[in-house]
Amino acid sequence: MSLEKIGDPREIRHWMGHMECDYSYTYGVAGEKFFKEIKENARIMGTRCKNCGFVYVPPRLFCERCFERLTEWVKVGKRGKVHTYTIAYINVDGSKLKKPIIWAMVKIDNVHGGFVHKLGEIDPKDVEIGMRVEAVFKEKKERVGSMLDIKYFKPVK
Amino acid sequence: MREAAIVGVGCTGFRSITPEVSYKELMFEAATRAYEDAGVDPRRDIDNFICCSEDYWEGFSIFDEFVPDQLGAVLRHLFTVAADGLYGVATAYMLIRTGAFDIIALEAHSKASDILTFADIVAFAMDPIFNRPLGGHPFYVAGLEMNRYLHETKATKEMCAHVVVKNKKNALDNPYAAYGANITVDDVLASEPLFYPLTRLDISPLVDGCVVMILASDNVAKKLTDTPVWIKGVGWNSDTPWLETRDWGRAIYTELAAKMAYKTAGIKNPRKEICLAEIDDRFSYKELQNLEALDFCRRGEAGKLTEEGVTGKDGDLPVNPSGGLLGVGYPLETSGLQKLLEVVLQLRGEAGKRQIPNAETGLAQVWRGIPTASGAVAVLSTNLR
Amino acid sequence: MFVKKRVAVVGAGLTLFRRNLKQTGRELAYEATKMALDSAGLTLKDIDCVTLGTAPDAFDGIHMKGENLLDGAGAWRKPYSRVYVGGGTGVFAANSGWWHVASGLFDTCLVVAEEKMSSCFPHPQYAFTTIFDPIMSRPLGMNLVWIFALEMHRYMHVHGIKKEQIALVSVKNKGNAMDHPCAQLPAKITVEDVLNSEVLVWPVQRLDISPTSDGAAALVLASEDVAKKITDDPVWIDGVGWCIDSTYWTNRDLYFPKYVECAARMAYKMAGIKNPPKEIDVAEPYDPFDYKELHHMEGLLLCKKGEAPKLTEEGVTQRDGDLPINPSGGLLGVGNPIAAAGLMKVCEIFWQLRGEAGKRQVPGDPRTGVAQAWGDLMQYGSVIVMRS
Amino acid sequence: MSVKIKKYAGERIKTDDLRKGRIPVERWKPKIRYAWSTGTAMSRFLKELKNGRIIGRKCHKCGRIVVPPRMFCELCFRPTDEWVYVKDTGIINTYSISYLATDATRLKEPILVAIIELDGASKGMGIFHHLGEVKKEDVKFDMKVKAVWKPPEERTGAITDIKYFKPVEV
Repeated sequence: MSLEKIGDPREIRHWMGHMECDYSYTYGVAGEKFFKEIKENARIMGTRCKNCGFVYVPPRLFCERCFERLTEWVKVGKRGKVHTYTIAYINVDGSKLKKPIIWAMVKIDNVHGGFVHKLGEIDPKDVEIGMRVEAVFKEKKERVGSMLDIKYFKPVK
Repeated sequence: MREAAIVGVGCTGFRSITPEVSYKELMFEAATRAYEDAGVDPRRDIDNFICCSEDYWEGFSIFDEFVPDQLGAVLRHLFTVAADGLYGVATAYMLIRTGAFDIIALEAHSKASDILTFADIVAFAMDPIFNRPLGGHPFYVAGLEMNRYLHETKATKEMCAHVVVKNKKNALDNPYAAYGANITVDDVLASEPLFYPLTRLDISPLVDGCVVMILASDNVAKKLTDTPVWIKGVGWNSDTPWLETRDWGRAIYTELAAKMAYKTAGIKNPRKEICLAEIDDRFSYKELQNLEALDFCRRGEAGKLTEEGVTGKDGDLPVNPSGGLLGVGYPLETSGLQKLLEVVLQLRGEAGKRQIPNAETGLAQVWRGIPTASGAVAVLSTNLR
Repeated sequence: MFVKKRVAVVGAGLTLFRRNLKQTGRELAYEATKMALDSAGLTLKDIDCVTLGTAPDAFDGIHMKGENLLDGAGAWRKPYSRVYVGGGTGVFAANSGWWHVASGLFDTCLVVAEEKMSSCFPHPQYAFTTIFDPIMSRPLGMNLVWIFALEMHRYMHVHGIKKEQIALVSVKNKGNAMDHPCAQLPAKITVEDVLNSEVLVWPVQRLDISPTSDGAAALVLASEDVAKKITDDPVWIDGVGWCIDSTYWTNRDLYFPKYVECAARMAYKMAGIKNPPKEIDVAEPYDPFDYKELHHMEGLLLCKKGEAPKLTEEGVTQRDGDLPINPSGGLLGVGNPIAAAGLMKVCEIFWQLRGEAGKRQVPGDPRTGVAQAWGDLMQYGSVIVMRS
Repeated sequence: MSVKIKKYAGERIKTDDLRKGRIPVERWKPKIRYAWSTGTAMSRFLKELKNGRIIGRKCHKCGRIVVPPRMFCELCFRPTDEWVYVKDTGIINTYSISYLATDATRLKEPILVAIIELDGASKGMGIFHHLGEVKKEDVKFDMKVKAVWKPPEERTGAITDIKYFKPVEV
């Protein structure tokens, strides 16, 4: 170990800095087509693996299990079930959220996957695992082709 | 096939902040202790050095650049495994088994107190297309996982709170631990809800600290020490990185990693054959979930065992006698080595007030944290055969 | 050093290297990995474990990006980890694959390298500023090219090397890349073109430098028993080496890469190579800058210190020369998606030793090849020796 | 690439298409900030810079005086023993002439940068810094240079407390 160390707290120093760059992520081969359908038609698409029988949502270029290249696109519905949920009370900086966010893993019907997204039009205390929900899209003119084109999922009436 | 043992350990202890030393000085301290403990000279004896780190925890790209000097590794063989320290153990184990390496030094540290925006960094690990744009504090992933786990296993928040109480109490006996406390289940349940069902006290707080370990091949280990701690098996595995297709209730990666480690170690009945376990408890429910994944009990049983005291210090299967991450603190990629260190000290009979009598075989397990579904397991023993 | 188990390369794959590719990082990794598996006639089921090499997270813009890429690398529910030694990562990833198999724990291993530098936008140069020490270097506005220029200048000064000699490397490699279907910057250029190109940081000019790129590469490794079942043509990994020098790069004499020498000696010892220039038939040293090829030839002990420029002038390092260097076209010609570029070199040696390199094929049935990468702050060497 | 492989992978997109937004992308700027503990060695080093002095550490075993200072000797693997002031003069080990700014934008007037081996430290102990008050044609290897300090009131305890190194008449 060092033969001397700082003993006087006034001698302690910190050097401030960051690792902040601008990033721009391409959507990829599967993502580009997926978001185009979301943007233009508010339609959720998946890709089907012939080997495993899964329809992946969000769609993939390849099956993570068998590595088959996925070329078959399937239109899937916007409804599903709350597989699990949580209620977040704090923001990323640790500050208290004015209104808690309800996060849910929504399993879309008849596919492998779904979305981790927010729930809306529901009180946190009414959320239950297993409840049926559906995607609420932004208006067409507001959609840009991103995950935010889905505003949230709301309970199916 | 060659065997490998841990023949030396060094640790700085864990604290919430270490402002008097740089990360280099912190590493130098742990390395000095480990080399002394093993009786090796790094400039002469060590065939390879392994550092476990991730760039954004450090604030540097290519953190590998900044590690050789304070470990005595200048112009020697060193590399970085971008993962938890337990992956480093697995790597060292493989290197020794090739026959080309006899003594290996392994390092992991946390200078978490250097980080000003921890949650933003975790958020930066989320998928940039499908998850990150939605924003939010990324610990919601743990909230989702906990809720599903409780739903599937019928475990309760109280059971999770028991984990917190036990681990923080254990930590009171660990001089390395930063977050020992004597609290009750009610205290945990009453603490601020953050990501329902997670409360503030269900979450392990960050700490600084460094661990260095020396591993050696069987012949060399026997020459270096009378108390080698043998690596009987290692395993590591990953479920999908996609939040959308992973198993939210089970720790599949722990199940598969354990299977691999048990196979090499020849363990058929972990509950009977393993004397103590140091298990990832970054969030309270993780200890229960991982206990089950490690096949210490059936699914849905871990909470009950915890309530009954089976996993307590004096129970049948002491879990996290060190205090775990809830009691010691969460030292980033050093988490696995914090756990392994406890196992080594226990098996050597050097665990002081925490000593578990006649501990011969121990297990350490770690998860790579949000948003991953990856983890590693190591089984250690005082007996080679 | 006695290694019991021999490890073979049985398949390799490579994507195009380009400034920007549409594929996400994991999609790129998938393309290379799938190609490598197909070339070996294997499926994912045949694979026991996966090791990944990728350079700074700050390029792809994902913290712990090894975790994000893992499905593309074929690591779903398999033992998987990531090694990381800066620019040395690509070749080192192959080394890590070696120990996975040589340990006897696994019979087959995928080695995957990926880089998507274009995510850091508008230019990865911003990410490079974060590789420097925040106290000693970053406040001085450190730029990556500066440090290369300092090293290149020192190398030129110590040996009295002229820029004309160094430019020959760029001419050769960009020319070699004309025969590489994945190459980003193949070109027929002259020494004058290099010398007349824009001065960026003297002595470094525009054509002395490799580009930034997106791309991925992959290998399939197998143990001896398994390899012999898969192919009649395994290429053996007979030596691996790596070494790191001090962080304090301004305290070292940069004219010679001691760390590469140390790594090479480790690999040569394992492979039983006593006279590298005689025993090695083809080499792929790391060439992110043209002088680096010369520097690394010397580090690899393929010639004496300061002698590499002369060999280059004499044509010895041409594809049909006595000691072909970077027949692929290297980073200068094929492109430089950091870790993928390093593994591309290992792929090239694999194809050369199998006689599959087509127009790039080095004549005379090469039997022994070496690939090398360099990394960190002029500090890291990783070396692999392969034999057919 | 192997001759056996006929189909190549990877779809190129043009930088210009990205710049002009013709390719859909997700953008992000992370907030990633640090306060690195400078520790025992560098805290003292920075404090001394504020005083207009450069300090190193000496290892009694190998006898080296190292700059920047560290509390360990990387060659002997032992603690360094004492603080030693070194001079703010030295010689140019290597240099370069940069027409690139930090962000890779082009400069009309180049920045001159060098590794300077400091007098009073062990041989080869250089630090990186800028050169000033010198024309690019006049910079030479082994040239003697001296630090030009900011005025005391402007110093903050940083490597930039030295403005640059300039040639000294011999």
